[in-house]
Amino acid sequence: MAEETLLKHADTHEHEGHEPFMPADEFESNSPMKVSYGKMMMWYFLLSDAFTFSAFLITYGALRVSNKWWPDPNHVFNAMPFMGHKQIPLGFVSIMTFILILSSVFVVLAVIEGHRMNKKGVLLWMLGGIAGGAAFLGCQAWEWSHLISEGLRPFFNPFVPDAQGMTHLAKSIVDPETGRRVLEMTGNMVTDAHGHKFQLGEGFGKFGGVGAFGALFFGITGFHGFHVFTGVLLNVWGFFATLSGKFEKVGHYEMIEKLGLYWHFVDLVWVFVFLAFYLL
Amino acid sequence: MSAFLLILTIVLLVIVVLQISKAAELARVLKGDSDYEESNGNLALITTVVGFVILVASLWSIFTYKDRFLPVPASEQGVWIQSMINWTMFFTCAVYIITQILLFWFVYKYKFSSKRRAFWYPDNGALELAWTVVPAIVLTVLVILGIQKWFKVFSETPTDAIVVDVTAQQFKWTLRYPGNDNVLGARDFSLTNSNNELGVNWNDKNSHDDFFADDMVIPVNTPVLVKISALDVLHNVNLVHFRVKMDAVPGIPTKMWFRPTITTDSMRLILNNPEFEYELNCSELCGSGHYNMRKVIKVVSLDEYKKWARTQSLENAFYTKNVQPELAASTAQTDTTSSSKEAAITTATN
Amino acid sequence: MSRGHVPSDAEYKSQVSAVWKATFWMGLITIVEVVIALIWMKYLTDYPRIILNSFFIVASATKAFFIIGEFMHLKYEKRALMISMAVPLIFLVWAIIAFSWEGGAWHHMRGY
Amino acid sequence: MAEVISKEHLAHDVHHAPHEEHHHVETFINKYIFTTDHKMIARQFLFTGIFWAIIGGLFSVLFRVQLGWPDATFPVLEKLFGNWFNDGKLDPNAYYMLVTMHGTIMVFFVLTAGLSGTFANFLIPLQIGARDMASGFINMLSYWFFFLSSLVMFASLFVPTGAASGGWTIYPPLSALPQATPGSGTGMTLWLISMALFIGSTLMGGLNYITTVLNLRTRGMDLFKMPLTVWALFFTAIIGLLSFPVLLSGAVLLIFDRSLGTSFFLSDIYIGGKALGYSGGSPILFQHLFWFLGHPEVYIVILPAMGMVSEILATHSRKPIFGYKAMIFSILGITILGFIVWAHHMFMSGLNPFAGSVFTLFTLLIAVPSAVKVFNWLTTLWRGNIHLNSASLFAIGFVSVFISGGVTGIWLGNATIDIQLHDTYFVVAHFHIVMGIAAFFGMFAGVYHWFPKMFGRFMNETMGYIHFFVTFLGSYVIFWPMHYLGMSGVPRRYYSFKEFAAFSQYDDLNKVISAAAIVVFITQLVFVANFIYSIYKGRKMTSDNLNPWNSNTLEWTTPVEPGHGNWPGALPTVYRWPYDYSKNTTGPDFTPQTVPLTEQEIKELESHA
Repeated sequence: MAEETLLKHADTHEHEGHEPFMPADEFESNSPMKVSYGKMMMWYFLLSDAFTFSAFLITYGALRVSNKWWPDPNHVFNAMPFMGHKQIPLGFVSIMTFILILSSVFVVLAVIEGHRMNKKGVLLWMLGGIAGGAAFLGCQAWEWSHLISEGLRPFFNPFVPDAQGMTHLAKSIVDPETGRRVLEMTGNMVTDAHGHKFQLGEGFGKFGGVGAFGALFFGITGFHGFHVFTGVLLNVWGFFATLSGKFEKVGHYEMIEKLGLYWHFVDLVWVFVFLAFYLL
Repeated sequence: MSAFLLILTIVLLVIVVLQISKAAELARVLKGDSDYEESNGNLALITTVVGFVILVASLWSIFTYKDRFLPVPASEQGVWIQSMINWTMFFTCAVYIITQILLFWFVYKYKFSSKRRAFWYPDNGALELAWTVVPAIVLTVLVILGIQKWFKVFSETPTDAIVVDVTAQQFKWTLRYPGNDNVLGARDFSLTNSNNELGVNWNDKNSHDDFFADDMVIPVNTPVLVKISALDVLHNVNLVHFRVKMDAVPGIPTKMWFRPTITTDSMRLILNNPEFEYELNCSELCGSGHYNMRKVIKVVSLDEYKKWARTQSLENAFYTKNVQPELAASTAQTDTTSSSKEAAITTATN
Repeated sequence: MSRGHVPSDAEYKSQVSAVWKATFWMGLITIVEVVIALIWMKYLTDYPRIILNSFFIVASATKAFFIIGEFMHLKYEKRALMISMAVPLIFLVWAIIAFSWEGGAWHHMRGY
Repeated sequence: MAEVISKEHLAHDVHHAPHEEHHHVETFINKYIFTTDHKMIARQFLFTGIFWAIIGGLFSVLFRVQLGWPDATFPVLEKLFGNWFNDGKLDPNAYYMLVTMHGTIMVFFVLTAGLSGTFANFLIPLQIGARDMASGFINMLSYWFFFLSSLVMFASLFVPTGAASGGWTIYPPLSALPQATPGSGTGMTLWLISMALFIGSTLMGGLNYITTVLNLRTRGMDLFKMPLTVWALFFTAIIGLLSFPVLLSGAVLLIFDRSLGTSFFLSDIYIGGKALGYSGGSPILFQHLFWFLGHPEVYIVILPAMGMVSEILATHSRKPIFGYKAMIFSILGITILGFIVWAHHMFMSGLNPFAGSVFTLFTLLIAVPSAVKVFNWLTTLWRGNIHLNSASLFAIGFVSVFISGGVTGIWLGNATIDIQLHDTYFVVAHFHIVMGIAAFFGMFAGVYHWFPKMFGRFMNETMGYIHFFVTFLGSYVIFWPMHYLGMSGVPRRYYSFKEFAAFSQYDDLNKVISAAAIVVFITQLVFVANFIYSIYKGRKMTSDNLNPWNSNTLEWTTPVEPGHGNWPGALPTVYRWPYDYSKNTTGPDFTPQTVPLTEQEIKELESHA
């Protein structure tokens, strides 16, 4: 290190009498990554959170390949609000994906405005980001309630194969004796949602299709939704903090950058949730 | 009172040690640094002696207890495992002895002396490379030998293997033999109920000559395939003398095959113990009765086994003895006897 | 980007346009994914699904790169940070291989 | 000691220091309870860790009593522990509960939080020359999450159905089904909640340690001038950060299986005369998720001990640590390999045999960096000038037990041998010696070595010697014979061996082991007594000898009782690595990191470059 920098550092040490110790970034220049500790913490937190999500998705993968049969996503996720019974595979989730990407873009723009100390710009784009997040949550709520209305539960899966392995949505009822949800069936004939009867695939019984399907769907999208929800709350806080001029006073909008990192991570996870549940 | 006394004793013991140590510490402070070198030397001597005592005792005790180790492997697979153990034993003992000797010898040899100064020796690339490469080579040998034997143990089951279906549940084993056709009847979890805990599909013709056994009887010098499953929690089928071990997992059937080489009678002669029996135990924690899931294994000659299996299949097949009469009874709608039949089935399954 | 550094107008413009460019590509990839999935469902169901799945995985990875590189700004950070994020992914890759290998083994053991 | 510290060295950086002024009001609560000072948080971790160690040790004594004297009854114990000992005899359910809680407490609460939590908090800022952790607040939260987690776990001991009793690995279905064992009821729920809080604590701690090491090093403290302790703690934090989330996922899914009836880990279960509706899950999956954490966890436990031992051996043998860079790269190698070998705990679990062979290969590779470390420690002692005291004795003992326990890892890592030895006492012997005893030795060495820095007083050496020799000999007496039990096929986690002719031949050894366990446990109480006594009455460290071990590292340049902020004046500047012991042939036999390079040294450096 050059003598000059050393001296400069020495200067910054002089006012220690007033504070018991210096702010944490005293030696930021020592950082091999040249980022502040706050951003670094956020990065590593996201790395560890990525491992949490990966564990869930790997669980999904392992269970899916270990099972005899798996519901066809194009059949399970083919509904769209306001479209009645029209079947539009991948339609609704694509919209959700676009909403989340756009929301992410808005937050990037807010970060960029933050670098220019443009309070108005930050506020505007943050608002966009929050709206996008809220819209996404709304979409997810609709999808959940729709699937629940079709009979999907964490412990029960009404999507069952026929003898050829094609996916059908079967009618289910609550067994009055055990209080558990079961398929409505006579012999091995099951009724589907449209009232058509079909023969249940071999190896499947009244407890429905692969039990883990509903659990994985609600578990993973729920955990992702929880992250989105937290992200929206954080962004709302960021919005009001900006509004109150907190960051202007501090002299930088790094907090918005950190919130942004978290928000993009949520988007990143969605890419893989989309891949695992809807595409593959 | 006795509880109080126990605690009091322990507390007093600790206080006594504390007082003695306080006095010793005080004496040391008073004496100052004058005999530091000497006391440090004494400590070094004690440490080294303790170290060597441990080394010698640990090696010597191997020979004392060797006789209690598992006897000769009673299966072909066990022999492979034993040879792997011998190889590993050789290398690890060598490392253990050399490093412990060096460690405690250094402690004594290089104890503090005010006349000496430690040798400035921060690194030596060649030396470090040497003790990276040498262990790497030794381990490569062990890995290759190990994986080779591992694949032999888990090789394809020979087609002439005798099949035993072992089902574990809290806290007992159920042994099912395929009977004369040497094919086990199919199982289906959805058929499971308290009369048919294994969920055997009695509509499958193969199940009709299957029988349950109290002891695991297997023939010598013939491959035996153990098909393993569990009903409730994890268990582990452990045949210690044959070096066979495999988890029983609910929902995922596992298997392991081995070739017994010593009959029960021969083993009794080898061990000079007329009471000896091969035993099956559970090696995976499965609840409060984990420690007493025992079955006896009888290794007999192939002829004896065949005779036994045929008799069992003819006389003791569960289907003909229990299920068929039950079916007949229920079709004849003689409800009066069905409860006793149910009881009979339950006892037989157990 | 270090804190307190105010970008010039040119920098600002290039940053904004880079973001929109990334958005465009990500949108395009998503549309292509959906379109191919639909075409496959209608006309190509007889072909091995692994072709389609490999495409989806590559496409998703590309999207992930855009998000991490452009939106999360990792492309412009120091190399050390990039490496410290990338290296742990080795463990995940191995975990994915091992877990799906195992999943396949269970499938086999269950006799399917 | 022979040399007296040269005061100039210390004065170099403190002479212009104004006296520390505290402008904020220091109350009892923000100084001792909700403190953000890393040194106080370290002490909090240490005290909580010691509390748990006593509980965990006591539990092991209780179940050793059952194993050593299976026929005897102990009315005393019934008086003390109530219905765990009905009629003076340990109940099988209570036995499994004690075994489970012993494992959980020792692995997580003592060796993870108590060991790496204490020393990471204490040493990282002091040894890299930082005023505190990057975020004192998150650091405080980290402790309080741990504290909450401890409370929940402690509460679970008093649940009527008992605490978790499915083994510390909590394999489902045993842990998922309350019908299977009473401990899988409320006790298990509390276990999972406690563990979720614990994971939160570890993650917050880890984030702080990593960012602190990367961002807050003082002037001149390059990465390759950091003491090995800091390197080890740094990698420990990374391991924790990447592996604990996976346990969190596993725990969350297990909670779902338990309370929502999902089928992640359960399938085709018939229990208590009823077939349950679970389908499609895999119990083996949980084992994979668990050991993805569980295996790195053993390195979380052992790496800090390794780091401290390296530092302590170098200091007390007055020699530079041999092969500093090799030591760092072997830690790195262990870290990386540690993440890819988890399934060697599952060779006999129905694992795909081909995967088993790959895991064997990776597993045995770990022996290479471990061997490098052992040989480097030995070479560090070679031609040293070894001062023996409680700290260095425990460090030497660490090397001995690490070897003894390490070589058996080569047995168990080999899948073929594992067929015979899996889940026998051989495994118990192996991991207790290599990660239990060794990690505890590292911890003791650290406590004895840094006690003066932590509390401004010295621990009583005589008691330290008693503590060391009894523990060292006792550990071998307890665990070495377990190898023999294992070689005879005796399975672990057995309440009694009577049922089996093959396993019931070791009454004699079991008595010896149990007796030794009791003696060693009481000796640990001597340590605790020494610890508490020395905090108040130990020999004082005086300000004219701030560096009692003549050590090179930065923590010894702080005042006797450093305030919040560690150095009253400017932070010290670092010029050299921390291992310049006996480099000079005259003068003091150590050169602290704050001593500028001599002209000759600069010349040497230049000629190298």
